[in-house]
Amino acid sequence: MKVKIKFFASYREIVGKHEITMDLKQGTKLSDLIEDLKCRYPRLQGFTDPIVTSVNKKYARDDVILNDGDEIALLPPVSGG
Amino acid sequence: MKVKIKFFASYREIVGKHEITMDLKQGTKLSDLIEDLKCRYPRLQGFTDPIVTSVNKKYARDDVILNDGDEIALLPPVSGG
Amino acid sequence: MIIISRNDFSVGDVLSKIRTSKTGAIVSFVGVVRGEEKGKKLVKMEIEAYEEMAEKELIKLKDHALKKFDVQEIIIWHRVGTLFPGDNIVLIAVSSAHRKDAFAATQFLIDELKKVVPLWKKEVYEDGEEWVEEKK
Amino acid sequence: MIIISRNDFSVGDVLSKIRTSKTGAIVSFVGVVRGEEKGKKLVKMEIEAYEEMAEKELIKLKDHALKKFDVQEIIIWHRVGTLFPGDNIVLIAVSSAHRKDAFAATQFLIDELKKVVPLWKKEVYEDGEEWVEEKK
Repeated sequence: MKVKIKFFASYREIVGKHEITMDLKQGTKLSDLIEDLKCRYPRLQGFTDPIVTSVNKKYARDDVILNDGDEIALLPPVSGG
Repeated sequence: MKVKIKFFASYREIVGKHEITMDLKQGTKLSDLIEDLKCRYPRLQGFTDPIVTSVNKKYARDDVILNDGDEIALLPPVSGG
Repeated sequence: MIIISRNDFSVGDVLSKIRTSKTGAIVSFVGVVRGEEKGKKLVKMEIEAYEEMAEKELIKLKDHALKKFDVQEIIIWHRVGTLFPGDNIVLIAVSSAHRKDAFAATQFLIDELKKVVPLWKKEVYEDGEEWVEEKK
Repeated sequence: MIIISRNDFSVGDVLSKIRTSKTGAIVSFVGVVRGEEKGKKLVKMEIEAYEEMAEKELIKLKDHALKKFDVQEIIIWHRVGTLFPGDNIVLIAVSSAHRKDAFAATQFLIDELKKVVPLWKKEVYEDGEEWVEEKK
Protein backbone atom coordinates (compact mmCIF):
# COMPACT_ATOMS: atom_id res chain seq x y z
CA MET A 1 0.00 0.00 0.00
CA LYS A 2 1.10 3.57 -0.66
CA VAL A 3 1.16 6.46 1.79
CA LYS A 4 2.10 10.10 1.40
CA ILE A 5 4.42 11.66 3.97
CA LYS A 6 4.66 15.41 4.43
CA PHE A 7 7.45 17.27 6.20
CA PHE A 8 7.15 20.77 7.60
CA ALA A 9 9.47 23.54 8.76
CA SER A 10 12.72 22.17 10.23
CA TYR A 11 11.83 18.59 9.22
CA ARG A 12 11.25 19.72 5.64
CA GLU A 13 14.69 21.31 5.64
CA ILE A 14 16.31 18.14 7.04
CA VAL A 15 14.63 15.88 4.51
CA GLY A 16 15.05 18.40 1.70
CA LYS A 17 11.54 17.66 0.42
CA HIS A 18 8.06 18.78 1.27
CA GLU A 19 6.53 15.40 0.49
CA ILE A 20 7.49 11.80 -0.33
CA THR A 21 5.51 8.68 -1.19
CA MET A 22 6.34 5.29 0.35
CA ASP A 23 5.28 1.71 -0.22
CA LEU A 24 4.42 0.00 3.06
CA LYS A 25 3.41 -3.52 4.06
CA GLN A 26 -0.18 -3.97 5.16
CA GLY A 27 -0.43 -3.58 8.91
CA THR A 28 2.45 -1.14 9.27
CA LYS A 29 2.15 0.93 12.45
CA LEU A 30 2.83 4.66 12.48
CA SER A 31 5.69 4.01 14.95
CA ASP A 32 7.34 1.60 12.46
CA LEU A 33 7.20 4.22 9.75
CA ILE A 34 8.70 6.87 12.04
CA GLU A 35 11.60 4.53 12.94
CA ASP A 36 12.18 3.88 9.26
CA LEU A 37 12.23 7.62 8.51
CA LYS A 38 14.68 8.24 11.35
CA CYS A 39 17.03 5.68 9.73
CA ARG A 40 16.75 7.29 6.31
CA TYR A 41 17.13 10.82 7.70
CA PRO A 42 19.27 10.48 10.82
CA ARG A 43 19.03 14.20 11.57
CA LEU A 44 15.36 13.69 12.43
CA GLN A 45 16.57 11.79 15.46
CA GLY A 46 17.09 13.53 18.77
CA PHE A 47 15.26 16.59 17.55
CA THR A 48 12.14 16.25 19.58
CA ASP A 49 11.31 12.89 20.97
CA PRO A 50 8.77 11.57 20.27
CA ILE A 51 8.14 13.19 16.92
CA VAL A 52 4.60 14.59 16.73
CA THR A 53 2.66 13.31 13.75
CA SER A 54 -0.70 13.54 12.09
CA VAL A 55 -2.58 11.04 9.96
CA ASN A 56 -5.10 12.49 7.51
CA LYS A 57 -4.80 15.91 9.13
CA LYS A 58 -5.48 14.81 12.68
CA TYR A 59 -2.95 14.40 15.48
CA ALA A 60 -2.21 10.67 15.69
CA ARG A 61 -0.99 8.17 18.26
CA ASP A 62 2.14 6.14 17.48
CA ASP A 63 0.34 2.81 17.68
CA VAL A 64 -2.21 3.57 14.96
CA ILE A 65 -2.14 1.16 12.00
CA LEU A 66 -1.74 2.85 8.63
CA ASN A 67 -3.98 2.38 5.62
CA ASP A 68 -3.52 2.71 1.90
CA GLY A 69 -3.73 6.35 0.80
CA ASP A 70 -3.05 7.81 4.26
CA GLU A 71 -1.47 11.24 4.46
CA ILE A 72 1.05 11.28 7.27
CA ALA A 73 2.79 14.49 8.39
CA LEU A 74 5.79 15.03 10.64
CA LEU A 75 5.19 18.14 12.72
CA PRO A 76 7.99 19.99 14.50
CA PRO A 77 6.98 21.88 17.67
CA VAL A 78 4.43 24.43 16.46
CA SER A 79 5.06 28.16 16.87
CA GLY A 80 2.20 30.09 15.32
CA GLY A 81 0.60 33.22 16.69
CA MET B 1 -16.02 83.77 49.37
CA LYS B 2 -17.58 82.34 46.25
CA VAL B 3 -17.48 78.74 45.03
CA LYS B 4 -18.88 77.04 41.96
CA ILE B 5 -20.79 73.79 42.38
CA LYS B 6 -21.35 71.39 39.49
CA PHE B 7 -23.91 68.60 39.38
CA PHE B 8 -23.74 65.62 37.07
CA ALA B 9 -26.07 62.92 35.77
CA SER B 10 -28.79 62.02 38.32
CA TYR B 11 -27.71 64.86 40.65
CA ARG B 12 -27.99 67.34 37.80
CA GLU B 13 -31.52 66.11 37.15
CA ILE B 14 -32.47 66.41 40.84
CA VAL B 15 -31.08 69.92 41.14
CA GLY B 16 -32.33 70.92 37.70
CA LYS B 17 -29.11 72.82 37.01
CA HIS B 18 -25.68 71.90 35.79
CA GLU B 19 -23.97 74.53 37.94
CA ILE B 20 -24.67 76.99 40.74
CA THR B 21 -22.57 79.57 42.56
CA MET B 22 -22.69 79.95 46.35
CA ASP B 23 -21.39 82.44 48.86
CA LEU B 24 -19.68 80.68 51.78
CA LYS B 25 -18.11 81.80 55.03
CA GLN B 26 -14.33 81.56 55.25
CA GLY B 27 -13.39 78.18 56.73
CA THR B 28 -16.40 76.28 55.42
CA LYS B 29 -15.67 72.56 55.18
CA LEU B 30 -16.75 70.49 52.21
CA SER B 31 -18.96 68.41 54.55
CA ASP B 32 -20.79 71.59 55.68
CA LEU B 33 -21.50 72.51 52.07
CA ILE B 34 -22.79 69.02 51.30
CA GLU B 35 -25.16 69.15 54.30
CA ASP B 36 -26.39 72.53 53.13
CA LEU B 37 -27.02 71.20 49.62
CA LYS B 38 -28.91 68.21 51.01
CA CYS B 39 -31.23 70.64 52.81
CA ARG B 40 -31.82 72.69 49.70
CA TYR B 41 -32.30 69.63 47.50
CA PRO B 42 -33.71 66.92 49.76
CA ARG B 43 -33.75 64.35 46.98
CA LEU B 44 -29.95 64.34 47.07
CA GLN B 45 -30.28 62.63 50.44
CA GLY B 46 -30.29 58.87 50.73
CA PHE B 47 -29.08 58.52 47.19
CA THR B 48 -25.60 57.34 47.87
CA ASP B 49 -24.16 58.06 51.21
CA PRO B 50 -21.68 59.63 51.48
CA ILE B 51 -21.94 61.65 48.28
CA VAL B 52 -18.70 61.48 46.31
CA THR B 53 -17.27 64.89 45.51
CA SER B 54 -14.37 66.54 43.82
CA VAL B 55 -12.69 69.86 44.48
CA ASN B 56 -10.92 71.45 41.55
CA LYS B 57 -11.26 68.27 39.51
CA LYS B 58 -9.75 65.93 42.09
CA TYR B 59 -11.60 63.50 44.33
CA ALA B 60 -11.86 65.21 47.73
CA ARG B 61 -12.28 64.20 51.36
CA ASP B 62 -15.23 65.57 53.31
CA ASP B 63 -13.07 67.38 55.85
CA VAL B 64 -11.23 69.55 53.35
CA ILE B 65 -11.62 73.32 53.92
CA LEU B 66 -12.87 75.20 50.89
CA ASN B 67 -11.25 78.26 49.36
CA ASP B 68 -12.49 81.15 47.31
CA GLY B 69 -12.90 80.20 43.68
CA ASP B 70 -13.03 76.45 44.29
CA GLU B 71 -14.91 74.28 41.81
CA ILE B 72 -16.81 71.59 43.68
CA ALA B 73 -18.61 68.76 41.88
CA LEU B 74 -21.15 66.24 43.15
CA LEU B 75 -20.49 62.92 41.43
CA PRO B 76 -23.05 60.11 41.32
CA PRO B 77 -21.65 56.56 41.10
CA VAL B 78 -19.69 56.52 37.83
CA SER B 79 -20.64 54.14 35.02
CA GLY B 80 -18.40 54.79 32.04
CA GLY B 81 -16.90 52.18 29.76
CA MET C 1 -3.35 59.37 23.82
CA ILE C 2 -6.50 60.18 25.77
CA ILE C 3 -9.61 61.33 23.92
CA ILE C 4 -13.09 62.19 25.18
CA SER C 5 -15.23 63.04 22.19
CA ARG C 6 -18.64 62.88 20.53
CA ASN C 7 -16.85 61.43 17.50
CA ASP C 8 -16.50 57.76 16.76
CA PHE C 9 -13.08 56.11 16.44
CA SER C 10 -11.58 53.91 13.77
CA VAL C 11 -10.03 50.93 15.52
CA GLY C 12 -7.66 50.35 12.59
CA ASP C 13 -6.33 53.93 12.71
CA VAL C 14 -5.88 53.84 16.47
CA LEU C 15 -4.06 50.50 16.45
CA SER C 16 -1.64 51.77 13.80
CA LYS C 17 -0.66 54.61 16.16
CA ILE C 18 0.51 52.42 19.04
CA ARG C 19 2.94 50.21 17.15
CA THR C 20 6.58 50.65 18.06
CA SER C 21 9.59 48.85 16.57
CA LYS C 22 9.49 46.49 19.56
CA THR C 23 5.77 45.75 19.51
CA GLY C 24 4.85 42.07 19.42
CA ALA C 25 1.28 42.24 20.72
CA ILE C 26 -1.63 44.67 20.55
CA VAL C 27 -4.72 44.05 22.64
CA SER C 28 -7.84 46.14 22.28
CA PHE C 29 -11.17 46.36 24.02
CA VAL C 30 -14.22 48.00 22.45
CA GLY C 31 -17.32 48.65 24.55
CA VAL C 32 -20.51 48.68 22.48
CA VAL C 33 -24.09 49.86 23.21
CA ARG C 34 -26.16 46.70 23.66
CA GLY C 35 -29.54 46.72 21.94
CA GLU C 36 -31.09 45.06 24.95
CA GLU C 37 -30.70 45.41 28.72
CA LYS C 38 -32.45 43.13 31.20
CA GLY C 39 -34.74 41.94 28.42
CA LYS C 40 -35.84 45.47 27.46
CA LYS C 41 -35.16 47.04 24.08
CA LEU C 42 -32.87 50.03 24.34
CA VAL C 43 -33.81 53.13 22.36
CA LYS C 44 -30.62 55.09 22.99
CA MET C 45 -27.91 55.84 25.49
CA GLU C 46 -26.83 59.26 26.79
CA ILE C 47 -23.27 59.58 28.02
CA GLU C 48 -22.31 62.50 30.22
CA ALA C 49 -18.82 63.39 31.38
CA TYR C 50 -17.17 65.80 33.76
CA GLU C 51 -14.80 66.25 30.90
CA GLU C 52 -11.85 68.11 32.42
CA MET C 53 -11.78 65.80 35.43
CA ALA C 54 -12.38 62.66 33.35
CA GLU C 55 -9.42 63.59 31.20
CA LYS C 56 -7.22 64.05 34.27
CA GLU C 57 -8.36 60.72 35.71
CA LEU C 58 -7.74 58.92 32.41
CA ILE C 59 -4.23 60.36 32.20
CA LYS C 60 -3.56 59.18 35.78
CA LEU C 61 -4.89 55.73 34.90
CA LYS C 62 -2.72 55.53 31.82
CA ASP C 63 0.39 56.59 33.75
CA HIS C 64 -0.44 54.06 36.45
CA ALA C 65 -0.74 51.26 33.86
CA LEU C 66 2.52 52.28 32.17
CA LYS C 67 4.27 51.88 35.54
CA LYS C 68 2.46 48.73 36.64
CA PHE C 69 2.78 46.73 33.38
CA ASP C 70 5.54 46.18 30.86
CA VAL C 71 3.68 47.88 28.02
CA GLN C 72 4.64 50.38 25.34
CA GLU C 73 1.74 52.62 24.30
CA ILE C 74 -1.81 53.11 25.52
CA ILE C 75 -4.78 54.78 23.84
CA ILE C 76 -8.12 55.39 25.53
CA TRP C 77 -10.98 56.92 23.54
CA HIS C 78 -14.32 57.45 25.29
CA ARG C 79 -17.36 58.82 23.54
CA VAL C 80 -19.96 61.16 25.04
CA GLY C 81 -23.38 62.32 23.85
CA THR C 82 -26.23 60.33 22.33
CA LEU C 83 -25.42 56.81 21.16
CA PHE C 84 -27.58 54.09 19.65
CA PRO C 85 -27.53 50.28 19.84
CA GLY C 86 -24.46 48.93 18.08
CA ASP C 87 -22.50 52.19 18.50
CA ASN C 88 -19.01 52.19 19.98
CA ILE C 89 -18.69 53.60 23.50
CA VAL C 90 -15.03 53.19 24.38
CA LEU C 91 -11.80 51.90 22.92
CA ILE C 92 -8.79 50.86 24.97
CA ALA C 93 -5.73 49.67 23.06
CA VAL C 94 -2.36 48.63 24.46
CA SER C 95 0.87 47.57 22.74
CA SER C 96 3.60 45.48 24.34
CA ALA C 97 6.46 43.16 23.47
CA HIS C 98 4.68 40.13 24.95
CA ARG C 99 0.97 39.44 24.99
CA LYS C 100 0.43 38.77 28.70
CA ASP C 101 1.34 42.37 29.58
CA ALA C 102 -1.02 43.92 27.02
CA PHE C 103 -3.90 41.67 28.11
CA ALA C 104 -3.36 42.46 31.80
CA ALA C 105 -3.06 46.21 31.19
CA THR C 106 -6.16 46.39 28.97
CA GLN C 107 -8.26 44.58 31.58
CA PHE C 108 -6.87 46.74 34.37
CA LEU C 109 -7.66 49.92 32.41
CA ILE C 110 -11.29 49.07 31.66
CA ASP C 111 -11.91 47.80 35.21
CA GLU C 112 -10.45 50.98 36.74
CA LEU C 113 -12.10 53.28 34.21
CA LYS C 114 -15.47 51.92 35.32
CA LYS C 115 -14.62 52.67 38.96
CA VAL C 116 -12.99 56.08 38.98
CA VAL C 117 -13.52 58.12 35.82
CA PRO C 118 -16.41 60.63 36.08
CA LEU C 119 -18.53 59.37 33.20
CA TRP C 120 -22.21 58.41 33.39
CA LYS C 121 -24.44 56.41 31.11
CA LYS C 122 -28.20 56.76 30.96
CA GLU C 123 -30.21 54.03 29.26
CA VAL C 124 -33.35 55.24 27.52
CA TYR C 125 -36.13 52.69 26.91
CA GLU C 126 -39.49 53.14 25.25
CA ASP C 127 -41.14 53.25 28.67
CA GLY C 128 -38.60 55.09 30.78
CA GLU C 129 -34.96 55.79 31.46
CA GLU C 130 -32.35 54.89 34.02
CA TRP C 131 -28.85 55.97 35.03
CA VAL C 132 -26.58 52.93 34.95
CA GLU C 133 -24.97 51.85 38.20
CA GLU C 134 -21.95 49.58 38.00
CA LYS C 135 -22.19 46.52 40.18
CA LYS C 136 -19.55 46.85 42.87
CA MET D 1 -14.60 32.90 10.41
CA ILE D 2 -11.25 31.17 10.06
CA ILE D 3 -8.74 32.50 7.55
CA ILE D 4 -5.20 31.39 6.74
CA SER D 5 -3.82 33.71 4.10
CA ARG D 6 -0.83 35.57 2.73
CA ASN D 7 -3.01 38.69 2.80
CA ASP D 8 -3.08 41.21 5.60
CA PHE D 9 -6.26 41.93 7.53
CA SER D 10 -8.00 45.18 8.35
CA VAL D 11 -8.83 45.10 12.07
CA GLY D 12 -11.64 47.59 11.56
CA ASP D 13 -13.32 45.47 8.88
CA VAL D 14 -12.99 42.30 10.91
CA LEU D 15 -14.39 43.85 14.09
CA SER D 16 -17.41 45.15 12.19
CA LYS D 17 -18.22 41.56 11.17
CA ILE D 18 -18.53 40.13 14.69
CA ARG D 19 -21.02 42.62 16.12
CA THR D 20 -24.45 41.19 16.92
CA SER D 21 -27.46 43.05 18.31
CA LYS D 22 -26.48 41.77 21.78
CA THR D 23 -22.78 42.63 21.62
CA GLY D 24 -21.49 44.75 24.49
CA ALA D 25 -17.77 43.96 24.26
CA ILE D 26 -15.26 43.17 21.55
CA VAL D 27 -11.76 42.07 22.48
CA SER D 28 -9.03 41.64 19.91
CA PHE D 29 -5.47 40.42 19.91
CA VAL D 30 -3.01 41.24 17.12
CA GLY D 31 0.36 39.49 16.99
CA VAL D 32 3.04 41.59 15.30
CA VAL D 33 6.53 40.76 13.94
CA ARG D 34 8.99 42.27 16.42
CA GLY D 35 11.93 44.07 14.86
CA GLU D 36 14.25 42.60 17.44
CA GLU D 37 14.57 39.19 19.10
CA LYS D 38 17.06 38.48 21.88
CA GLY D 39 18.84 41.72 21.04
CA LYS D 40 19.32 40.79 17.37
CA LYS D 41 17.81 42.76 14.51
CA LEU D 42 15.28 40.70 12.59
CA VAL D 43 15.42 40.87 8.77
CA LYS D 44 12.22 38.95 8.08
CA MET D 45 10.00 36.13 9.22
CA GLU D 46 8.82 33.13 7.21
CA ILE D 47 5.57 31.52 8.28
CA GLU D 48 4.75 28.03 7.12
CA ALA D 49 1.48 26.18 7.64
CA TYR D 50 0.09 22.72 7.12
CA GLU D 51 -2.86 24.63 5.79
CA GLU D 52 -5.63 22.04 5.58
CA MET D 53 -4.83 20.70 9.04
CA ALA D 54 -4.31 24.17 10.54
CA GLU D 55 -7.74 25.17 9.30
CA LYS D 56 -9.31 22.08 10.88
CA GLU D 57 -7.51 22.74 14.17
CA LEU D 58 -8.57 26.39 14.17
CA ILE D 59 -12.20 25.42 13.57
CA LYS D 60 -11.97 22.93 16.47
CA LEU D 61 -10.47 25.63 18.68
CA LYS D 62 -13.17 28.10 17.75
CA ASP D 63 -15.92 25.56 18.46
CA HIS D 64 -14.28 24.70 21.77
CA ALA D 65 -14.18 28.37 22.77
CA LEU D 66 -17.82 28.90 21.74
CA LYS D 67 -18.79 26.07 24.12
CA LYS D 68 -16.43 27.00 26.94
CA PHE D 69 -17.18 30.75 27.07
CA ASP D 70 -20.32 32.86 26.84
CA VAL D 71 -19.27 34.58 23.61
CA GLN D 72 -21.04 35.41 20.37
CA GLU D 73 -18.67 35.45 17.39
CA ILE D 74 -15.03 34.57 16.85
CA ILE D 75 -12.69 35.44 14.01
CA ILE D 76 -9.17 34.08 13.66
CA TRP D 77 -6.97 35.27 10.79
CA HIS D 78 -3.43 33.90 10.55
CA ARG D 79 -0.99 35.01 7.89
CA VAL D 80 1.58 32.82 6.14
CA GLY D 81 4.52 33.61 3.88
CA THR D 82 7.21 36.25 4.24
CA LEU D 83 6.60 39.00 6.77
CA PHE D 84 8.72 41.95 7.89
CA PRO D 85 9.13 43.78 11.21
CA GLY D 86 5.93 45.60 12.08
CA ASP D 87 3.75 43.32 9.94
CA ASN D 88 0.67 41.68 11.39
CA ILE D 89 0.90 37.93 12.00
CA VAL D 90 -2.42 36.99 13.55
CA LEU D 91 -5.71 38.53 14.57
CA ILE D 92 -8.11 37.01 17.07
CA ALA D 93 -11.33 38.89 17.74
CA VAL D 94 -14.21 37.88 19.99
CA SER D 95 -17.57 39.52 20.69
CA SER D 96 -19.67 38.94 23.80
CA ALA D 97 -22.37 40.56 25.89
CA HIS D 98 -20.00 41.12 28.84
CA ARG D 99 -16.31 41.85 28.69
CA LYS D 100 -14.94 39.13 30.97
CA ASP D 101 -16.06 36.41 28.57
CA ALA D 102 -14.46 38.02 25.51
CA PHE D 103 -11.17 38.61 27.38
CA ALA D 104 -11.06 35.02 28.65
CA ALA D 105 -11.89 33.55 25.25
CA THR D 106 -9.34 35.67 23.38
CA GLN D 107 -6.57 34.66 25.78
CA PHE D 108 -7.60 31.01 25.61
CA LEU D 109 -7.59 31.09 21.80
CA ILE D 110 -4.13 32.58 21.40
CA ASP D 111 -2.66 30.33 24.12
CA GLU D 112 -4.12 27.20 22.49
CA LEU D 113 -3.30 28.32 18.96
CA LYS D 114 0.36 28.49 19.96
CA LYS D 115 0.20 24.93 21.30
CA VAL D 116 -1.79 22.94 18.78
CA VAL D 117 -2.15 24.61 15.37
CA PRO D 118 0.42 23.40 12.79
CA LEU D 119 2.05 26.73 12.00
CA TRP D 120 5.76 27.48 12.16
CA LYS D 121 7.72 30.71 12.26
CA LYS D 122 11.29 31.07 11.11
CA GLU D 123 13.22 34.16 12.17
CA VAL D 124 15.79 35.36 9.66
CA TYR D 125 18.66 37.51 10.96
CA GLU D 126 21.53 39.08 9.07
CA ASP D 127 23.81 36.32 10.34
CA GLY D 128 21.54 33.30 10.33
CA GLU D 129 18.08 31.93 10.82
CA GLU D 130 16.16 29.95 13.37
CA TRP D 131 12.82 28.12 13.69
CA VAL D 132 10.98 29.52 16.67
CA GLU D 133 10.17 27.17 19.54
CA GLU D 134 7.47 28.20 21.96
CA LYS D 135 8.53 28.01 25.57
CA LYS D 136 6.46 25.28 27.20
